[in-house]
Amino acid sequence: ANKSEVKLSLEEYKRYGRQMILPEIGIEGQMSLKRSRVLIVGVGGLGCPAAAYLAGAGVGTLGVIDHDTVENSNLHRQIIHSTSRVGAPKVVSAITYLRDLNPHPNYVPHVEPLTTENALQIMAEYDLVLDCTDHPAIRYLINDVAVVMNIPIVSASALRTDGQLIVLNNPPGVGPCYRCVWPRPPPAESVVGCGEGGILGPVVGLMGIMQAIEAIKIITKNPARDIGRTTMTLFAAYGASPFRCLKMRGKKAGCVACGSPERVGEKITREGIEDGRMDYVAFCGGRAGMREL
Amino acid sequence: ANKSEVKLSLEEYKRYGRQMILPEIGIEGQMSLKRSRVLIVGVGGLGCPAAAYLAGAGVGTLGVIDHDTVENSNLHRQIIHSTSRVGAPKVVSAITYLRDLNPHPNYVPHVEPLTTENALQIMAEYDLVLDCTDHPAIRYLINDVAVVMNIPIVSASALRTDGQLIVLNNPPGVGPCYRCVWPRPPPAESVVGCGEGGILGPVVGLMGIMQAIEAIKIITKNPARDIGRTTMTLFAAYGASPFRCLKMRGKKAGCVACGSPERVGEKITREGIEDGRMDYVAFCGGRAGMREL
Amino acid sequence: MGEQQDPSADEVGCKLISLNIEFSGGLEMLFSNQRSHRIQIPVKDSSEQPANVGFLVRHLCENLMKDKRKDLFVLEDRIRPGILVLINDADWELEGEEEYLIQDGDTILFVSTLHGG
Amino acid sequence: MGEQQDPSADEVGCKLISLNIEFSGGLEMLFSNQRSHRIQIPVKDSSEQPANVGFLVRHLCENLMKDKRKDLFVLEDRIRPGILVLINDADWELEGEEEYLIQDGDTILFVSTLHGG
Ligand SMILES: [Zn+2]
Ligand SMILES: [Zn+2]
Repeated sequence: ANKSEVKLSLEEYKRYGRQMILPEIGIEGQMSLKRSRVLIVGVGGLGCPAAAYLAGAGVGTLGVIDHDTVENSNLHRQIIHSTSRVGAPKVVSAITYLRDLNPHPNYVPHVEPLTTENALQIMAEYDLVLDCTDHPAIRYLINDVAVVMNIPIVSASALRTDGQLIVLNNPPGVGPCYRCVWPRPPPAESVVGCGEGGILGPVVGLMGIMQAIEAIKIITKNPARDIGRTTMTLFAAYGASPFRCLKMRGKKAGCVACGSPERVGEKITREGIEDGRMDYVAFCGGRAGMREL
Repeated sequence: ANKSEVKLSLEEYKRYGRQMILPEIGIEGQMSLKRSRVLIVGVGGLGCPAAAYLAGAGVGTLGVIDHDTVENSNLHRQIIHSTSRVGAPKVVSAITYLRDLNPHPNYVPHVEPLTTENALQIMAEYDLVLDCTDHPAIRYLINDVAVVMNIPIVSASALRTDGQLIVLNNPPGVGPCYRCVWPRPPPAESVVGCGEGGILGPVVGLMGIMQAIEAIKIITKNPARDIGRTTMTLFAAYGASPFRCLKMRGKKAGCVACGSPERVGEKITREGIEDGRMDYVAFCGGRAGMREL
Repeated sequence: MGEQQDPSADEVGCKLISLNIEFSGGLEMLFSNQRSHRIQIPVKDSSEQPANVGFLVRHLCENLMKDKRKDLFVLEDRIRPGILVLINDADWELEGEEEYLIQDGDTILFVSTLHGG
Repeated sequence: MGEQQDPSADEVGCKLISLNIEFSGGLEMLFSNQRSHRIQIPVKDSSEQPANVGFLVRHLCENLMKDKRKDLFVLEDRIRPGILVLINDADWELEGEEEYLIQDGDTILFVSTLHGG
């Protein structure tokens, strides 16, 4: 990571005091947060609380990418937007809120969809990505670019009253990637979105906050501390035992994204993503050639 | 509960559509939310996200009580306040945000501390209370009044990188109350606040969101569904297994608040609270006669 | 839900093992909207092989699944892509996938991966 | 952390039982900042009574607790108010409190109640 000099102003010392006295953070951790550059892909139900708490914690550069505009049906769960900003681009609405919460971070707006054309260029500017999106195709794209760029992914998802969280490619090249866990996409007809299936606001909010916690742990980690096996956290608001921690597989030697596949031609490369050879929409069972994810 | 007629406007149908299609909520549940009157005591690290998601979900009447003003050291975790509202009463700052998120609820500001003098009168107007406070004395006061008023308590707390959640007096008169679980207060020197011990923003945020989830479950519950044994949820952001669900004791027959103590004079009554016989601060080892909690 | 010490036997004297089957991420909707099922299966499959997860999946499809849309659970006789299988809360990849031999008292969890956000 | 089948014995032939001790809510700070400890205690206390939770608490105070501020853990030889004791994730009130007889492989969790918000 970038070890550039950063300083904390007196206002920042006061603002972050309650977290800087934690041994897990300290002044060192606060400096790491200020040095860090985090990209939040999707500022919906997951991205809203994740962005709020990461901005609050003092992440130095916070990029937000989303091509959507605010609708009133978003507001039961997308709590950094507002009724007065209905119709505005979500990215603009989010940064309006974030800047008033904490003026210190450098907020980078990306009012566009993440695509095979722009993903490499955009993600090159960040050290960590939060996958707060809502479709498998874009989840595979984020994964492949993050693996190429050597950055960890904090991935979460939610539907109805359930949520799931997993940290991937962490540390880069060591932990499993999205394709290690899900080598084949789900059949298109099995994919249900929040529009169709519904979503309880605080359930997706909980998953987004958990992404912020994992991001802070990654950014402030004592490099000496070893990272154990990858786990996946399940949440079920109406389950008898609402939280479950699952022990997941490790990195796959033959993974087409992060490993060395037997057929060399299958290996996903920067060039393969850039020149449009990878059709993520078709891969996930959508119409081939559709670039919009 | 209050079974008054409520109607949903077309704007409300659109706004709440994603949660109304859930079988756990439905139109019935949305009406129950609109009829419900929820009091949030303390609009700090817990109260901020709890208020945001309950307002978003369409709770009909949302009361907020806090005597404090916004400081910049709050903003890393108290995400519904803002830098531009530093110095404003937290209740005013919170309602400014909440009203812009969702104009439909009736927001009731209480810019004052909750005390033995006003607690009975204030809490009489609500069906459910969220304990988002930061001291044992006020937690005992909220408990005793909630038991007298027959309303459930969704109680959470957080410190450093840990959080705890428990639903008390639910259903009223059936589930254990705070005194059933903690009959004796902790020694004053063992009590550490967030100012002294520190707090990671998204950790307390997670606990506040969990309070919102539990509140929604209580408000929208199918009355036929039986409520199992009381559980306590522990969260430890840096624990090997971050979530734990603990099986708690039931209601105590001899509890001085919700039961029938052997010595009748020990029973806590409305009159005993009102006429100042209960000195919560002294009970928790503070200076006797201090009314400020 | 304590572990049973001895497998019980059904009427025809065929040995049975008890296990907990759980569904999450929406899969429960295909199984009578119930997240947790306590079931018994034969110790051996029809070709006298010890019951493994592959056999269990076919058994669930035929016996426990009331929903007609089988392809939301299996494709070509195997668990469809997008479903994770956990054996006692560990990824089945760590346990041998379909080949894992079911033990009495095991908990097998099927999780449909969510994509919403 | 599998359950041990047989209690082991130490050098002098005194039987020992193994258990997991866990601390949460800040109590871990009194115990070398470690949330989880795997320890062994004698099967019987000094008066030849089977080891119960009351005995365990005294044992932890004398042997595992490095911090001098004993009264943040015990008051008058008993767990101080504000600490919950969980036996295998169940409130010790459900198990008989101090009188509960420790079983080999038990997990005993001590939780300091938090008040911040
Ligand atoms: Zn991989
Ligand atoms: Zn009680």
